Amino acid sequence: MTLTDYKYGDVIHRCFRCGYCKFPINWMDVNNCPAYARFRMETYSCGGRLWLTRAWLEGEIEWSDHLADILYSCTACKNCEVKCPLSFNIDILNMMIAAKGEMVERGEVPSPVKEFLENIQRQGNPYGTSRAKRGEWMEGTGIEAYQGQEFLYYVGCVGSYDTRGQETARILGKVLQKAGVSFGVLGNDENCDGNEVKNLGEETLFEMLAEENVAQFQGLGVQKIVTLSPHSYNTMKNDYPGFNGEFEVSHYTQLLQGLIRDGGLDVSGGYNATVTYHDPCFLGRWNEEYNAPRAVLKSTPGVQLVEMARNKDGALCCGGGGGNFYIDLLGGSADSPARRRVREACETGANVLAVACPNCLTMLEDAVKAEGLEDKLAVKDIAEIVGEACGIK
Amino acid sequence: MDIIACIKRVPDTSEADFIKIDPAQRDIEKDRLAFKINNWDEYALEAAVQLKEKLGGTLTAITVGPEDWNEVLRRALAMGADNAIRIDRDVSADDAYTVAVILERVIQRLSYDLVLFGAQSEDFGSGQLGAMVAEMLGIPHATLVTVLEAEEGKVHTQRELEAGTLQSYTIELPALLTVHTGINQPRYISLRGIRSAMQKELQVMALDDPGLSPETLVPMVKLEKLELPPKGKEAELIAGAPEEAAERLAKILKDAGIF
Amino acid sequence: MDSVYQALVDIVGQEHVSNRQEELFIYSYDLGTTEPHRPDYAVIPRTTEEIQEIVKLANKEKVPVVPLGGGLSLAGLAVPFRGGIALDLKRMDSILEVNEKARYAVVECGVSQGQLTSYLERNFPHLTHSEPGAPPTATIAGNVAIHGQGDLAQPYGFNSDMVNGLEIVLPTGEVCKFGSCSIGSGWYTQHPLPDVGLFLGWSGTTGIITKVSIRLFPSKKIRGVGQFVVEDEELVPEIMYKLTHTQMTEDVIAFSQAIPPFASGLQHFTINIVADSEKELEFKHEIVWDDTLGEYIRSGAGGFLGFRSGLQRPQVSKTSDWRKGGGFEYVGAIMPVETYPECYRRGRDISERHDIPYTVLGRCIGAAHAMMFSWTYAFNRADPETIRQAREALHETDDLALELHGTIWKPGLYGQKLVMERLDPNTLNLMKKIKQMLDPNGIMNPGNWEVS
Amino acid sequence: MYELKFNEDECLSCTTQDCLTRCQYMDIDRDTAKAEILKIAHGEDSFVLHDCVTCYACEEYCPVNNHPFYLIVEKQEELDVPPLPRPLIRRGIQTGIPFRGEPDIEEINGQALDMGVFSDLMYLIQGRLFEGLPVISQDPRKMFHYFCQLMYLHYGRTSVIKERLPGIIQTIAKHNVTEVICFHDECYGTYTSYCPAVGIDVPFKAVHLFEFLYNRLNELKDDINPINLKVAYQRPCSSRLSSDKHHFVRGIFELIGAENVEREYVDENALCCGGTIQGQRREGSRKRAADVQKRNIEDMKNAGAEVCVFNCPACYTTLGSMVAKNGIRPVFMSDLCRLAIGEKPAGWR
Repeated sequence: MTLTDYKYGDVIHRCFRCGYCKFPINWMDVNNCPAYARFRMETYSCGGRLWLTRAWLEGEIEWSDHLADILYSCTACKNCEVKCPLSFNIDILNMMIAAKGEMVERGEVPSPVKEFLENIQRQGNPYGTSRAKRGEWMEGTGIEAYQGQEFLYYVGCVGSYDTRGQETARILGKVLQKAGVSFGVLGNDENCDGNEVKNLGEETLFEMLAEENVAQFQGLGVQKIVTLSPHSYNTMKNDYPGFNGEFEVSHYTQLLQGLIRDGGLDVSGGYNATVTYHDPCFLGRWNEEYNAPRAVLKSTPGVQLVEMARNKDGALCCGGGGGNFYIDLLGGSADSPARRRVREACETGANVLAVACPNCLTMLEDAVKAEGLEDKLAVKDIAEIVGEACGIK
Repeated sequence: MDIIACIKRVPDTSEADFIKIDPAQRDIEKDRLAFKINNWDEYALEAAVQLKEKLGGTLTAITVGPEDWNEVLRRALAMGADNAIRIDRDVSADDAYTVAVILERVIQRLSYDLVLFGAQSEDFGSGQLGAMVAEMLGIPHATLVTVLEAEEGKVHTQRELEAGTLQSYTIELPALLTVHTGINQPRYISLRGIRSAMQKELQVMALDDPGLSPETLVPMVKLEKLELPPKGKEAELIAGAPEEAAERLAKILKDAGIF
Repeated sequence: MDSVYQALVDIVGQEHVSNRQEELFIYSYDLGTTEPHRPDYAVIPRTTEEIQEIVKLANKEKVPVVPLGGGLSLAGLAVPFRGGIALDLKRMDSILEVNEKARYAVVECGVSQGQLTSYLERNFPHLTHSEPGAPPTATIAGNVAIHGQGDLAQPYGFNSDMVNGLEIVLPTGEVCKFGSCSIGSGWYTQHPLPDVGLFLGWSGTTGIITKVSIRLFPSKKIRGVGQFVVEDEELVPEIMYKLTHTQMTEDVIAFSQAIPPFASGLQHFTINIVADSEKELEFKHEIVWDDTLGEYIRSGAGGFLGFRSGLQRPQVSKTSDWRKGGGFEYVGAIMPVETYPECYRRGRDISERHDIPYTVLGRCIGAAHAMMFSWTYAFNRADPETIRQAREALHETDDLALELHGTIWKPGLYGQKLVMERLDPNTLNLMKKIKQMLDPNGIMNPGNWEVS
Repeated sequence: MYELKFNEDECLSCTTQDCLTRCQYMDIDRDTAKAEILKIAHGEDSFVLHDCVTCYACEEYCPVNNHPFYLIVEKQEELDVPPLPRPLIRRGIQTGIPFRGEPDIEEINGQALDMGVFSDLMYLIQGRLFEGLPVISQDPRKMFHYFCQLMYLHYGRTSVIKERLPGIIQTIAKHNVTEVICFHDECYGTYTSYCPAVGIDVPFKAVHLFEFLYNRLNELKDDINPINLKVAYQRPCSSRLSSDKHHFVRGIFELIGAENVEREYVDENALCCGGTIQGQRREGSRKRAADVQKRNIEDMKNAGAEVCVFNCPACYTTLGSMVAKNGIRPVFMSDLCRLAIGEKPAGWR
């Protein structure tokens, strides 16, 4: 592909590289682009990536492993898009995804990305674990298979396969049971939601997943979906309607907010901790849901909520987006976004870092270990906090 | 340069606890498994595609197997193969020799400069097939190739031996090589690529096309029984505080003479 | 293996050096019209000691070193014209000290303008520093190194006049301190020791600033901007003179631009006024708008457009999108205020001749002692012809600035040549000697301020 | 060209001289009023031409709809008595020049909402109230093609209005709109008051936004929860051109359960937001504007208003943060209506 064939060929040169894309909530530093924070070379900033993409498509530089790593180090956290003051900002992330898409079509992606996508092609999850094990997380929970209940509880790949994700998936299931919510799950028949696949630039594979999922949901008569992961929430809410999949999608924190408010869920057991909340990108910047998770925390007795300096649309991504919870191009350093983030959480004096996303959960928990902060800071999913408050162990 | 790459389809057996032996004890149960191209064959294909991209010529991918093996050929087509041939046969009971006979028959009718195989297969892992076919074709071969460069009429190769020892050869063409992993980084095949490969023609041969019949194919070795290894002693899960656990682990390792 | 590369890795670690095409590409470019030149290495040090080691290595290997902060000069000052090491200083990003009572901050060289602004807002809301109009990613050190000005230029002058002390890595690798800090007395003043100010305005050719102490100023509770407009450009100098006489303004800027149409052919003033109370504010309003500018309003020559509380930092980067092209560059020159009318008219001519919508602006420095006048030319990065046009216009403007008895600010290579042609020969000779003495191997940002 | 329909006889026979005697900004008795309005009608200079704050109110006060305000503005131009300093007039005139290409004309064939020059306020027309309604002038880059131009009444430049307005009307007409709901009531006043007054043809029916909202709220009546807020309405100058629609303000407040607070500067006695006054050429304009604003806000406060409801974006820009500083929440009428039907107002702060 040349620049003329590239979908954003007439706009990508408009980035001036002023650097607003790097800012957090104000101008307190230039480290809110997770990839730039990790590497600090201008190549890793959003502007750097756009200029490199253009240079690559113009033939000024050659494709290289390093170039691919730079593009795939973008976590699709949307900080750049929210902070860029220029009118084309709505497309800067799409420009990145389209460039990744070009690498996908050429087959020239970093090997963990290849692995990720092939695993999804084969097993419907990035880990490459068998499809037949997808439902193992729910063993012994009494959670029912979906058969026309009010909600489809969509768990997602991380909740289904990652040990820590599974714990959260189970607890959320129990919380929903306790609240008397009518819901069911797909178990082994659940497939990847495709959100990361899309952000990795594998458009066709994403389309296939979306089409298959929409067909499956419709076949089962699903109308309302509640998701464990903001990633699933995002794509089902915003992308699936493009595949004729109009569902009422909510993230579980939104559902819990309503249940607690309306008295459907008794959290009087409380949770005694000073808690700081980390906004997941796909709930926050992507869908501007900053309130529901905070409302849930605030309505849990005993929770003292303190904010990190970067919060809401200024939150620093955990570094796990854009498939990076698996492809891990940002790990391995004290400058890794997840480690920066847990240090920031510690600075608030909180002893619990609350998350609302299984990707963030695993990323940040690993970071707590890497930073040696286990004694000071526990990473908990809001589902776990609510679970404890309503007496689920 | 005209290249032939021989490839096969294998079950994805990355999870050991998923493997069960079928009642006849000749094969594993496959109904819960996903399938993929043999790992080594993917490297062979990539090597072939890279040579073709550099030097021109054609690339033909061949497999011997039943219909659902078409998927590995589609993959080869998506990667850049020009032709794909499947010899239709259920190979589950075949030994390497049998398959070699079939491949030799097919290959000798084609024009080629170089034949590439994966060094071995993930499922049965005999590592014999390439060498057998080379012998049958009467052309030179090298196995476990980790470096491959080509020029007019010959290839320069390196083989990787134990402890990382490298052997270098220059081999006159036509020749056959079996390719080791690490020779390259196989490209990703996008779903769009696979889908457009669905449009490409795929040649299916019956056994009698190259003049073979089931009766003429007599295996040299016969599989008697397939079984899972006996369960070893139970693993020990070390519990306790990190300090205690570390001490315990150190003792185990010391007792085992590891250090 | 490249021995320089290996040595750099030994100094800063593998992850903080690159000789790969991607980094070399990115660090070859300025954001303005200057032609790119690739460095051989991009390095991102974290400490003064690392910088010392890098500079020593560069001397040994005779490799150029090109320091950059935000990389936003637009004049090509951080383009590695002779290759070498692009030294990105943004990892040196600690705010080391804020002395509240003596009103100064000591920062490392990579600290950005926005970082200090935000830090002060959160921790010392009654203190502020003079923020330049550049994007907030611009660095404090980079700005003083080029004699920048900010939004306190009217009461307090150039940002480089606000320097209370410096730490410098010399071109030969030694670390020097200047000002009171050099005798261990804190970072509160640059004076009165013997004047060895050899580092500001030299565009990184005499050393690398690693720490800077910058003056802070009172920040009042209400800060806002009022607008005033006149049609006749000849009125601008006298209005600036009168406004500065009030001593009640913080930033006085006059501008005119072709687009959007409302601004075309008119001279708009933005006038910052600050106060701690409504009473103080109204008092200042009266003095400024009614008593000082009232005569223009009554005669119909000038109009008051209102006052808004809250300072919005100008988003200069939007200028880059005027031609939907991601680029602009300007000539900034320090000019006598009285030249405003001619700067405007002649600048407009140059723009129109090069088919670029005109944009000019004059920011008052001190009590109308001078103004920084800028002529801005937007271009389309994807269209080489517009880049060429802009470059031509910029060169013509450099000529114009000198013709009108101005002094080009942060000149690029073309402007430097013009300045050096006119420079007092003895001064020029002294510059040459200083450079030879400080930088015997000529490694520091070569190409810039090269006296032949 | 277009000529103002002004009938001097109506003024001669007028017994009230309300146009000037009721002026909130000039203290004029009936005799003086009559003398001055006639002087103006004859093309003579009058202090009224100099002291007028251009608040439009006399258009409403005139009992016989004789367009005293349009007359004043015409004469200000004719006699070169500009209400504003020259650069402000030039700036204003240049503001209306379209400079970002031609608009895309989409045929509507029916009712549509016209955003005029407020395309960047599209966020104010979201939700069920506006559901399914086609919108013209959505693109801020093209909005000056839909600028009703009436703002130049403040600038003493009816010539600009007459020159540009027919083209604007043509652009709107190209959309084939039968009913144009005007986002801003200055547009509504243009098409229903100014155009007939000077003889410009309007090939569509203009609909006042508040009438539209009132009707929509009636359709959504079952979804309304009374908002129970004490509101003060900031009446804009342009609404003086459509005083027959002013009753919808009360109508809407009743429907949504808003308490319209009792205050002095209400309805016909409403005060100008001051936006225009502050820049006027006359001595003391800045202070005069500040005084008007202060009196206005104090009045709202004394009346116990919790919310100040805006019609005009210019009033909002001028007064919004001032009322907010005084503890009164500024909000657009449409947003207040959204609140009543359980939606989240877009501009609520």
